Amino acid sequence: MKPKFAMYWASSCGGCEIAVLNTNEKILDVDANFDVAFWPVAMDAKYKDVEAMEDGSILLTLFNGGIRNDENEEIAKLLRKKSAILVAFGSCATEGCIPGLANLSPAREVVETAYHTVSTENPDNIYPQANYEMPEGVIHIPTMTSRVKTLEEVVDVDYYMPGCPPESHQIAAVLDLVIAVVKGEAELPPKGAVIGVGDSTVCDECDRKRDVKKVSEFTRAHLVGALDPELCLLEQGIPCNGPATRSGCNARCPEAGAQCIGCYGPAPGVVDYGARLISSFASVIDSNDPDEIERILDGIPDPAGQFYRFSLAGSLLKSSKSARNGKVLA
Amino acid sequence: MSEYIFYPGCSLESSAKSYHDSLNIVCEKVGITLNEIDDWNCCGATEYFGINLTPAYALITRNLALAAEKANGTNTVVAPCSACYLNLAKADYYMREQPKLGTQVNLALEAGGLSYKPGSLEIRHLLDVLIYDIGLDTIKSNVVRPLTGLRVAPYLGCMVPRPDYEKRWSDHEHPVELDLLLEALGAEVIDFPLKTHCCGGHMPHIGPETAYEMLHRLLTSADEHKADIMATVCPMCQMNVDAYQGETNQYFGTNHKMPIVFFTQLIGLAFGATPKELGFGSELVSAKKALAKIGTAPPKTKKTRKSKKKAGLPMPQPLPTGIRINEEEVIR
Amino acid sequence: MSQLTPPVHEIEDLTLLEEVAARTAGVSRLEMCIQCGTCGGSCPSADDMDHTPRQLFAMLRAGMREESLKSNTPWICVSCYHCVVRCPQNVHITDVMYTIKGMAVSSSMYESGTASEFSQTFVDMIENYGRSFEFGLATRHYLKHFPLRLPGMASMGIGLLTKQRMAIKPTRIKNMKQLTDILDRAKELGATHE
Amino acid sequence: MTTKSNSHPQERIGVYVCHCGTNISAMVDVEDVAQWAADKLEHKGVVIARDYKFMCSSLGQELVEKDIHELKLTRVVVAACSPHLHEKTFRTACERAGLNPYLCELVSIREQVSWVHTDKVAATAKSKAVLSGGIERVLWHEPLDPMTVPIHPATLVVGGGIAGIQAALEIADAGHPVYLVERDASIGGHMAQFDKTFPTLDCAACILTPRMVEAGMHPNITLMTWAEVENVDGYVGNFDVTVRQKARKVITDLCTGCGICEEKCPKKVIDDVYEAGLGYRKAVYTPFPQAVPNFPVMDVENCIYFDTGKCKACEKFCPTEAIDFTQEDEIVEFPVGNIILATGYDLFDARRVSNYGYGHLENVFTSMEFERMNNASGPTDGEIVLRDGKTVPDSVGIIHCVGSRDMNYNNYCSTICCMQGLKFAHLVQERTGATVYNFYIDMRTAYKGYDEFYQKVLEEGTRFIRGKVAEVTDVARLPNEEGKLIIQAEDTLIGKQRRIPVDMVILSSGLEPRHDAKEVAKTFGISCSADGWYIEKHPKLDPVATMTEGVYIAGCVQGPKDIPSSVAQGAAAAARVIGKIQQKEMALEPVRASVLEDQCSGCRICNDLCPFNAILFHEDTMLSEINPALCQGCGTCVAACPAGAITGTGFSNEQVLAQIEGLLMDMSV
Amino acid sequence: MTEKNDFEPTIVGFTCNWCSYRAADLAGIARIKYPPNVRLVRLMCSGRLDPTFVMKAFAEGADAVMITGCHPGECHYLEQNYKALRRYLLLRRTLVAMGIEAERLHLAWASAAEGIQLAREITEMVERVRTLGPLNWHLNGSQPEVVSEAAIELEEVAA
Repeated sequence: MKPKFAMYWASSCGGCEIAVLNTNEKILDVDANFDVAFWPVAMDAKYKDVEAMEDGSILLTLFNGGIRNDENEEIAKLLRKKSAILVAFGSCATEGCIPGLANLSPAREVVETAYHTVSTENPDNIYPQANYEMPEGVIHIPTMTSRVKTLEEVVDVDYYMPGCPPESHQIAAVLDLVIAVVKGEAELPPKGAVIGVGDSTVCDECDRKRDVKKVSEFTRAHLVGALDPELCLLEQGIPCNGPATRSGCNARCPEAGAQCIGCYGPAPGVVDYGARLISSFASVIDSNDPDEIERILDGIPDPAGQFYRFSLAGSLLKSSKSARNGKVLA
Repeated sequence: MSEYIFYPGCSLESSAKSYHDSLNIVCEKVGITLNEIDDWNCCGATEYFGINLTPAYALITRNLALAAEKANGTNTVVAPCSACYLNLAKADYYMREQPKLGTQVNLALEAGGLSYKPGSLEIRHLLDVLIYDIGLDTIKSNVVRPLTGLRVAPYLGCMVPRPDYEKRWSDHEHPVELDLLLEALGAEVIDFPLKTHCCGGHMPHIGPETAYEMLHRLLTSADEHKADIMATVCPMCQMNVDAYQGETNQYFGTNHKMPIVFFTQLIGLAFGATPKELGFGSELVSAKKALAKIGTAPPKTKKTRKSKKKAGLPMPQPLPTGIRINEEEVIR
Repeated sequence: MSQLTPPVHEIEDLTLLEEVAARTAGVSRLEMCIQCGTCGGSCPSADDMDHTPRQLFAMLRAGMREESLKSNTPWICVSCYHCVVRCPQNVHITDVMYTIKGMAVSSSMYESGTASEFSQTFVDMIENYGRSFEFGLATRHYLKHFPLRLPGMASMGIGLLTKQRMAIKPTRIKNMKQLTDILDRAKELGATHE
Repeated sequence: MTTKSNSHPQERIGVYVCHCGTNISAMVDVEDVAQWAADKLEHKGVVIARDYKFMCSSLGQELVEKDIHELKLTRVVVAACSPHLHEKTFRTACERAGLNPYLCELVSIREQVSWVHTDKVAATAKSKAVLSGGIERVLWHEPLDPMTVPIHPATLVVGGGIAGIQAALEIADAGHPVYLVERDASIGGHMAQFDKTFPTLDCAACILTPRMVEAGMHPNITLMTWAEVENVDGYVGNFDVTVRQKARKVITDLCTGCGICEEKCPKKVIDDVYEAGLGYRKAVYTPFPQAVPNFPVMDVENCIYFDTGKCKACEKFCPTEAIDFTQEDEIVEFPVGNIILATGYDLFDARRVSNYGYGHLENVFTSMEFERMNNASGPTDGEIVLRDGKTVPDSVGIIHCVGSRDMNYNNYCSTICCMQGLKFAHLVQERTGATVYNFYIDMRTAYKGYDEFYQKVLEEGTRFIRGKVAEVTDVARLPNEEGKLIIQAEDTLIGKQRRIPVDMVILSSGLEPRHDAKEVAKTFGISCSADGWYIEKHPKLDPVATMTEGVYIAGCVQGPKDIPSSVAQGAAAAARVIGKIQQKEMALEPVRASVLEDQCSGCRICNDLCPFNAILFHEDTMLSEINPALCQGCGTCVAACPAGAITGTGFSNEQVLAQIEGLLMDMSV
Repeated sequence: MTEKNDFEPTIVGFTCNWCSYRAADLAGIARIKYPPNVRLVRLMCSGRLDPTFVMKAFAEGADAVMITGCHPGECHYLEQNYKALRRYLLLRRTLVAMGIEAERLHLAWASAAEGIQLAREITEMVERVRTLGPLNWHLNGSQPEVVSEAAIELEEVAA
């Protein structure tokens, strides 16, 4: 009998699922070696079926998406109970990713934005109701948590696999590994390991020429006439997050002339991804004059977005002050 | 064609009309457009501060507020009168140095529906603009009637070179800008040691004797240096030296006949304008005799004590003026 | 620890020196005076002052309110700023002089009225017209203070008039109301601040 | 994510809270703090927490050592005074007990708690917080071994003024090699320009020349004049020095110093250096008769041959064919163990005070001009005369504090100008009998024999006017002012403005840091104050050392001072260096940064951040590496590395983050 | 308001081993008094200041953070305090973008001789933060709190 495989999609865009399918024929190996127990995107399944399973009976669960509502959290806990190996799969699950940027505003504002802005057609001001009386009975819909949380904030996680989405070749490699383990041909990495990545940063995989760094202006690629195709983007004033971002993606973006935006998260051992970038970018500013420095920094109009685009929910501060209202709730 | 916001100041409307007329002619020649602040008010001269601080600064700043409103393209205010120049500059500077003053003044301006953000305008004197924006080359190129043979005493008075909050001038005691300008006109510029000393300010009205003493010092020194005429950048200096020369002579039993005119009148003359349109003749001590000397003597290279090299011990080289006009150091 | 208690800002609690500092535009730096005499040495009208600026500052420090406000020194000051640019301690001397004038006027300490009244007349003109009005100023001021000088000055006056260098009629700015409102508000604020 | 795993094995921590007599216990409930640590921080590994009257006493230290032995402590935290006082004490105690000294942490509850707070409850709470911070931190400490470096016996002394000469002689006499590098053609510095020295009025040349000659001939001193230090690499004990030996155009091995070349040279030039612009020299010249070495140098800018291709008079007449127009600069490299900077000062440029008229009014002179004029070997053969070269002045005004104690120029007091002004007053009186006026703000005549000198000058009838001079002018107001220089000042003692007509004005100008002080400081890796004076390690207790190990300062480079103090500092710096040399090797704090190779992506962000050039980049491996000997341990690169690939011993991320956690520990729990 | 004024802020101060830490010692030796709200961390140089430390301090419940170093041009390591300055300016922008008042992060220069100045800086900082009120990052948002319409209404009332 084949070991069970599960994949779940919480607060995320679904790109991770596509990335898994992008492994092409490798997906057949999954089918060949696993019995897919639970994968809402791929096949119909009910939570109660999972609840019915024996604890730890699912060998491998790839959990993608962050925790934005009580349903996400409930299923996360359920799958934790039922899985032997729980992988935080993709940027959302590991560090909150783009949905995590919602942590810059209070949950209420998020709801407002969704249900009450010019772009919303909602004449009768209908808001989602936690419970709704229907002739068939009361309907419950998931309620939002105050902020987006990473998977590890709500359950114990075995492995982390960053990326938005994880590169298919990395997924393939991980699947191979697990299969090999199943066949008893390989060892699992130590618990808590980050898998499907390199052990350095994007620069390691980037072929661009680089010199000592002195930045006298931060700008945006589309504002620069012609970028030097050979030279390090940061040295050309493009705030490229490559230096601080975990390697493993083959430096796709910088190689293609677009700055790295950091979807692979921080390098090993790093406590706060954004802090690393703040420190390194500031360090190479080519001025000692406060006003001049401020002028140069104006080239980074949205620091929170620049440094925490993917990692806000997983950062030390996790959210903006307004998102926690500075209030202590019992 | 360079545009500036223009604050003429009260005296240019009356006692210093010749300054106004002549500077218009000169500015047109060198391609300066002056947009007068409309409905500007008096700057309070040196009098208002002594009566009541906050209104004094509010009074000045109303002009800056109006100027800032109409500032399109340029943010430079040009003031030809040195008292006005200083007061505008001072208000702008102190409102920055002492934010408390800034808030108070703006609270006052509110009452008139105005406001001014200190530092948003650049306040400069006409001489500064002519030297550093237009440049000596342009001035020279417009000279059609060199003032050769005319010995001029350059006289700036106090409030242009001092206190010089923005460090715009080459020196507080012996600035060279006016000298260079007048030389460019072909005039023979004397090294006037009292060029930034006081003309008596408001003293003629308060303690005349004090004023006479100061005027006496100026006139004596100018005479000693055989100046034909004094050229000034300040209406008050012009008024005091001109109008109270008679009384000074009476008081000391001297017989100074030193005409004093505005530097723009001399520029205009060199540019070929007629004495009449430049307002010559409005001075009380007539400049006729002086003007008659123009062209009489060939241009002399200016004699200063510096270049006076006798046998004996070598003199130290004077410091470079530190003034830079289109990127090159002008030594004098 | 005194140096740790933040400075008090209510004027009435302050000593004379601090009051002067508080009423001076910009930062007076009076407390920095080292009594070197550069100001007194530079002053073109020092001979007519009953105290040199340096002495005046010493008096302010000593809290000699009456003596310093009665002094003619600030009124003799011609605002030439020689002392200001030469002062090794960068004391804003000229502006302190204005402050003392102001305090003398508001406390009506300074007796010899000539100077203060000249300023007052000048200010009246401005408050009426928004512009200075030399003719009115001259006539009013001289009739009151130097009637004897008038004949001597007649020729000069006539000269100025004939050469159209003095208007007999004042010019008034258009938006006089705006200016008045501003000045009135400023006076209220000034009052609270003094 | 990958977070700091609390993976250090259970450590055994000893906590010691000091009463410091009552210095701490008066404001902090030390028993409570110790008790609290024992109870609340047991889970962190605290096995013993004691409070003791004087931890730094031998008994206190033994207490620690005993516990280390008996309780098998693996970490020690002492809550007492500032680590700058007793860190070493307790580290040594640990070492004696066989525990690596760097496993001990000191937290300050005296300077930063008991002495500065007034509420005992709050102070006690804060003490607990900082203690808990220290405990969290010490868990992440690692055993470290101080690195020792050998000390090269040679010393570089930069600057051949009196301070440099003194330092060089002291070290050379102790038997160690010295390189004495001087930018000018001769050693001697400013002192060689003076005539008399205050307060004893002995002749500068008479006391200086012998020392110059001694330095020139000393077997242990390599004298390099007309030379400049271009670059310094390395670190204490092992500096590599690069010196540019400027081309003299004179072959020193052949030159006998006979002076014929100078005599025959047709080109006369104003000597702005030695003669302070008051006299002339030739295009090939020895700066002054007693110059050491006595070889001339050629001033290429002014040499007729270099200008027109003709002349060569010097070459023609040189009896030993020592002139070499083709001579080029030479680069000389050598290793030294220590460096003494004695590069001195520049004289304040009095022309900047335009109201004193120097450079404008003929008969205004600077102090250095007067020194030369007054010097028997000077341009006037010691005659005190006006600029015309003949008239002897009847009255002389001496102005103190020129360019000093003035926010428009220099804020500081140049310390020597008062005595200089008094010296001038005396000399003028003695040699011309002229009436002398001294204008001063405050008369500063501290130090031995100085005020006595003031008394002497008072006796001689010099007129003292207390007031900073406002201006010097030649614009006369009264007949008696005609043709004179008028010094205008307030006589602050009578409160009146005075105008004093004199024939001659002498400006007692202040001292300034060398115009290139900041660049030089960079070359030697030391720091200067905002004005440009070099900063000593401690203003009182370590006045000649700098923050950079192995680099010392002496003389005016550290701040304006007179000859006695300069000499004293020269000797003091030498003593420090000799001490170092005799240690043969020295230990360096093992606070260093290092790169984790597999984590370094070679992004090169750190490369330009190190002022000590300790970070090098390997193009081949695309990795950055840190030279531990050059690294001073500031940790800037550690903080900057975007990949977290640089670690710093002693101040690692883990240590600091843990300390922060500890500091903010919730006390209520 | 009143509730704000009796609030005792907790401030973490990062000091340079060569200047500001010695200044703190000096303040002690001179027995200059200042409030006990600041807890100092000793670094070798303000250049060692890693923004992570600041984030950590806030996350762990500090109400404000103070960074101190040698005066510009006087750094013991020549110029590293300029790097601290650059980081401080960018860090402050980022924190502000995350809704933390700029006043909660303060950079002050203090030489080893400036005990009085440092003490004054600390006193003024404590006062500023007192009026800002608590930050309590360590308390909020850590435990899941449900935002229902009820909660929304509550907030609206509060707002």
